[in-house]
Amino acid sequence: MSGTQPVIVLDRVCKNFGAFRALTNVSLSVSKGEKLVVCGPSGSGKSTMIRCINRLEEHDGGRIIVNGHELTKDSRNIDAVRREVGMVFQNFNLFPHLTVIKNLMLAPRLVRHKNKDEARAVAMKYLERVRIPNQADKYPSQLSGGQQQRVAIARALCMNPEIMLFDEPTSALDPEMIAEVLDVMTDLAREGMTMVCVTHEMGFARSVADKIVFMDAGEIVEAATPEAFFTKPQTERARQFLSQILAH
Amino acid sequence: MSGTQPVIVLDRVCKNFGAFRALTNVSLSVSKGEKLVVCGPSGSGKSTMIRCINRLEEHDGGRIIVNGHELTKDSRNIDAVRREVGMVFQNFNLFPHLTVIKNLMLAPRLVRHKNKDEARAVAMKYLERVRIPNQADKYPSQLSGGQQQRVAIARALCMNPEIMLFDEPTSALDPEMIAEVLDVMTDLAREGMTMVCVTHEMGFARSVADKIVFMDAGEIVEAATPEAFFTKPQTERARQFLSQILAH
Amino acid sequence: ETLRVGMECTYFPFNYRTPEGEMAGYDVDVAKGVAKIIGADLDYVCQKWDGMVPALLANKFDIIVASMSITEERLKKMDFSVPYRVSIGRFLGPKGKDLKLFDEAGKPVPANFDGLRIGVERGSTYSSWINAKLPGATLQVYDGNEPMLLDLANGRVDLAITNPMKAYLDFLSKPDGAGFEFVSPPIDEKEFFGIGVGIGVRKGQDELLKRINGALETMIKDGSLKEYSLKYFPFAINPDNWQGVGTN
Amino acid sequence: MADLAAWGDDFLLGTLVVLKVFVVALIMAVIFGLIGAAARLSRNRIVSGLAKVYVVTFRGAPEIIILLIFYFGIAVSLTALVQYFDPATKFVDIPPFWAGSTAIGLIVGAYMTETFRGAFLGIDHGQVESAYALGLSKFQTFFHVRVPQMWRLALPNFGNHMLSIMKDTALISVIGLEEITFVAQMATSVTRQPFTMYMTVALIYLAITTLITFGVAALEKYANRHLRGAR
Amino acid sequence: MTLDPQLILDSLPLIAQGLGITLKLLFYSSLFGIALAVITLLMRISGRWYLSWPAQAYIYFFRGTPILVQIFIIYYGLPQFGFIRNSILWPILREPFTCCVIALGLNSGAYVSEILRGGVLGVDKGLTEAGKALGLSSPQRFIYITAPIAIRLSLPAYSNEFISTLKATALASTVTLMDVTGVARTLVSQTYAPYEIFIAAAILYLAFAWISYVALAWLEARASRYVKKGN
Ligand SMILES: Nc1ncnc2c1ncn2[C@@H]1O[C@H](COP(=O)(O)OP(=O)(O)OP(=O)(O)O)[C@@H](O)[C@H]1O
Ligand SMILES: Nc1ncnc2c1ncn2[C@@H]1O[C@H](COP(=O)(O)OP(=O)(O)OP(=O)(O)O)[C@@H](O)[C@H]1O
Ligand SMILES: [Mg+2]
Ligand SMILES: [Mg+2]
Repeated sequence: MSGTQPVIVLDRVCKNFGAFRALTNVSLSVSKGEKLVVCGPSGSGKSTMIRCINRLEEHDGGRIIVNGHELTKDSRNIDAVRREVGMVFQNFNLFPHLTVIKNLMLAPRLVRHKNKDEARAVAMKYLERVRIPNQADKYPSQLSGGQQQRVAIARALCMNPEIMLFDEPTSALDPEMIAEVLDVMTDLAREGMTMVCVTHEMGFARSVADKIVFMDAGEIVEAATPEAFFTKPQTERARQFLSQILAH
Repeated sequence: MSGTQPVIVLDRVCKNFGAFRALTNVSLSVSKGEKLVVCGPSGSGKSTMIRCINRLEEHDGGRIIVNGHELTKDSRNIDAVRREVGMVFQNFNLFPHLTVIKNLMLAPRLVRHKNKDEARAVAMKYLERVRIPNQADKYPSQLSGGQQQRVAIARALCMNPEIMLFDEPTSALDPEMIAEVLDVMTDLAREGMTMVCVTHEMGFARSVADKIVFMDAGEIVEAATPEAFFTKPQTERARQFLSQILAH
Repeated sequence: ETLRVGMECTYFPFNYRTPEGEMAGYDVDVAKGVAKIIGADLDYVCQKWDGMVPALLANKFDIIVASMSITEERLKKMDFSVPYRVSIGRFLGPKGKDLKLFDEAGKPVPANFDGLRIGVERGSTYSSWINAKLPGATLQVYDGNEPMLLDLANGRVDLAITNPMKAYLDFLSKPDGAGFEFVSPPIDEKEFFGIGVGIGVRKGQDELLKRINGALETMIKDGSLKEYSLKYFPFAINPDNWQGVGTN
Repeated sequence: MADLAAWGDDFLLGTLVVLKVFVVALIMAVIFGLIGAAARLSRNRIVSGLAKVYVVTFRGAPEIIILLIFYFGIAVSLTALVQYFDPATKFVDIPPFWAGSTAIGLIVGAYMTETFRGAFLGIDHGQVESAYALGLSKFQTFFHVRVPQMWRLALPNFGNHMLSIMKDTALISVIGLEEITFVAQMATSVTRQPFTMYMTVALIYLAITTLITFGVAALEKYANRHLRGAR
Repeated sequence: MTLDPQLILDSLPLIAQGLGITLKLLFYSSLFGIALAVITLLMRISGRWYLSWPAQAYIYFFRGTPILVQIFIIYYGLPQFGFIRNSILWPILREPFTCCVIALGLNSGAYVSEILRGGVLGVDKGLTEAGKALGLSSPQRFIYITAPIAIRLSLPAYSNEFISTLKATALASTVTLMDVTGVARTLVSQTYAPYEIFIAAAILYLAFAWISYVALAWLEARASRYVKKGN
């Protein structure tokens, strides 16, 4: 299902926090429709990398090109990229003061200048897709974690993004809820969405990913197909990591 | 390694919280040097039972005898029991305003009237035993969870207790840290300490416990050796519980 | 014996404090003169005008020597000595505006006061007079004489009514008051302004009152009072030989 | 400026009065606050109800009204009270210094009541339980575990209350105590320079409140030393 | 000389004549304070020093000095300068009412600004990031995400500040206004019964503070609807 034209290109990207180097020469390319899973120990720079892709962090060196726009200080490029890239966070980050449907309608109305009815129609479509159309008028705090995360995915989808970024979307959830969210993500993957996903759900990675990237200490240590990565990891660090993860 | 003379006896102990009955006719006896593991679903009364043993909760019916002292309203008995029983909590409950070493020295100085040097010597001895002598002058907030829990164990040991109570000592910890703490507890068990331990760490229970008590809805449903309990639980409730726990 | 004397301490030139911290003024001289004769020491207590009588009644001090007029109203609550100076009021206003406030006979023309803002001191005899005679005027009530004169100079009030001796010395004869003049004849209706200014004491202090009266009479006879007033004014203001200041 | 210089020593004396009122009122506020907090936490309904009335009243009524009631009223009540026991007494008097300090102490004490109560409740109950489990008595637990943590929690609010006390001292001019606001009023009546005089007062207050702020910040840093480098 | 409850009751309706001015003062100065607070908040978070410093200086001055002194500076102090009396602002500064509104508003603005800033800082950073990721512009994020949440977070502190402003209006009596306290003080100067009359005034303030408190608590509960679990 993966195409050939690259929609995300990272070329020797570096990122420092003060004196601390969080990313070192990270190079990566994701083709249209490809599903990339990123894993690695805590603090290895996974979130930082994914956040650089829609410029929630500014990289300090190297180049990042998303859908043909290079990310620089130029705010027009940033806006263009953010309009085409959806993101789902670990903590959902739903707007607590808005009902579910209003969470979904906000960005289409403000950014895409849709009118109320159009925005509502789109929102309901995606709420159905994530299987909770009946929760439209609740506030986020009235939903379970899994429901909240599905709303967050729907919210990103309402902007019709070309690419979806997921940063550990299931790690704040209880086991039963993890399954709900992974199901929705698997559906999305099947439909051909380009996805970059930080996750430790190895079952999901194995069944969905086209490529797995393993990071450690700010660097990409291995990049391989799921079979290759799980059956014969090339580096000691990856082997260690896998043994820990799978021991659970 | 288990002796024969009982040091903790619970005889038809009952405990109500208002109208809610948290313990119903709980009877139990622990011999000197015995290691008892208590397990059961959430809300089954495990904490309540263990807290009754050093009278952090007052029981409403039945009798509790610890090391020959019956627990009644008489505060002299309570003090005697508390001096002989150490307790480790789920949330460590270290005193945040004192350094590690001062956390350890507080009770020996105030309760055992040791002088500063004696108290410090004892504290250092137990810090070494839990393998963090070099953290003596840090504040609890500067330690990892596993280190904090080991300090909490050392703090209890400094009072030279006959008996140690543990209430889910590892459930607030990350996986790597669980191992550190269980190691220390296994050492303690080997040295012959009498222990009552609420835990869901079944590996630990299997290798260390002399007896496992399974509680549900405020009652003791099963009490058996680890082999018997894990291989052929007598009740449906225990079977269910075990299948859930071990599925993780 | 020490007598505590209540006064405003900001009522130049009757009672005020010099930058050196000395109490000075006509009232102060009178108080000192009385004290000398009856053989008492003085303690000065500064008190805002509106609280003067309540403070006396609450025993904050023993006598009032604060240019307080002897009125029917006040006599219900307290006793007064014989008058030690005259008590009259007079309006101040900007120069050169013929407002026709008073007719030939020296009676006020209430209609011409309508809409004018008049400054008075809270709880003064002047405010009672205006309330009774000039219902159409707008009263602006001050805690002291000084802020009132400040506001007259600043144009916040159109007229102010006060003690003409004070106004002459403290205001009209100074650069601040250059643009202002008396715009009424002296008003001395006994019903409102009383029979003069006296020393106030609590009821039931007949012994003290007798001694004070004796002292005042002595001072009137031997000319001390006249001497005091000549210290501050170019004319005498004690009741014996009232000359009618500022009758133009 | 020459006028201001002439009043310099008066301002200095006034500042001393302000500081004296501040210290006395602060001590009273802490005492009333501790008593109030203890009463609020009491299981006795009447005691905690009374404490609540105290807090609501003294936080809801304007400071100046409370001050005036105190200055004029309390002497009257006290006199009646004392005369009841000793009919020979003519008057019981409260000088403005004490009336003012007590009124401010009571007002800010009401705020402190809530602060202390919050700090007391803010301590994790597990702390107390683990002290009991170690065999510490209630008394030992209170002084070695609760109090050291309580004052850290109370400190930020406590700093604000100190500032309130300091600023409330200006109100005492209304009942005639010769502090700096009153000095400025007297000076104005002679010099006719209200801006100069009141601005001087403002700057004196600003200097003192700045000092208090820094002092509290230093204390807070000290109280939170165990959280530094926390992970 | 003891307390006369009948006099308290009798004086209540008389004192209530000042309620109109008290409420008007409260209304206008709160509005003015909120407007100032929002402006200074925006200046402070603008990230530009030439906007942020003046805002901080303003907050520092008005939080560090007594409100009574601020009223005196504005009412009595400013006219010391001829250019102010001759400026177009004079018609505004001439009126004691507007002077009070200005002083109370400036004072409350400084406090409310800090309260709002606390609210803004309390908004989870993740939410603004989510807004960014959805492509919302920075003003859009502020208006639609940060502001509504910050306002809810600020409400409890604001209700305290509102009651403080109510109490501060009592100081208007020191610059000739006949608010509740002004009427009460004038009555005292006529009846010489300070105890009863000031207690009556205190009752009036307490009642109004209580009403405000209940109203604001209701508002807070309404604004917090979305926080509660409704399942
Ligand atoms: N804003 C920041 N300021 C300073 N250091 C930061 C910041 N954000 C991240 N870091 C540091 O950069 C490193 C990489 O962080 P990052 O969040 O990308 O790790 P991660 O791989 O996502 O870890 P996790 O699995 O715990 O989420 C970490 O050491 C972290 O402490
Ligand atoms: N202080 C209390 N007041 C009222 N009810 C309480 C109190 N403490 C415990 N309970 C109730 O008593 C029951 C037993 O609680 P307990 O804490 O002993 O359970 P547990 O087996 O330790 O559960 P967990 O595994 O969640 O810690 C629960 O239903 C709990 O809600
Ligand atoms: Mg991360
Ligand atoms: Mg428990």
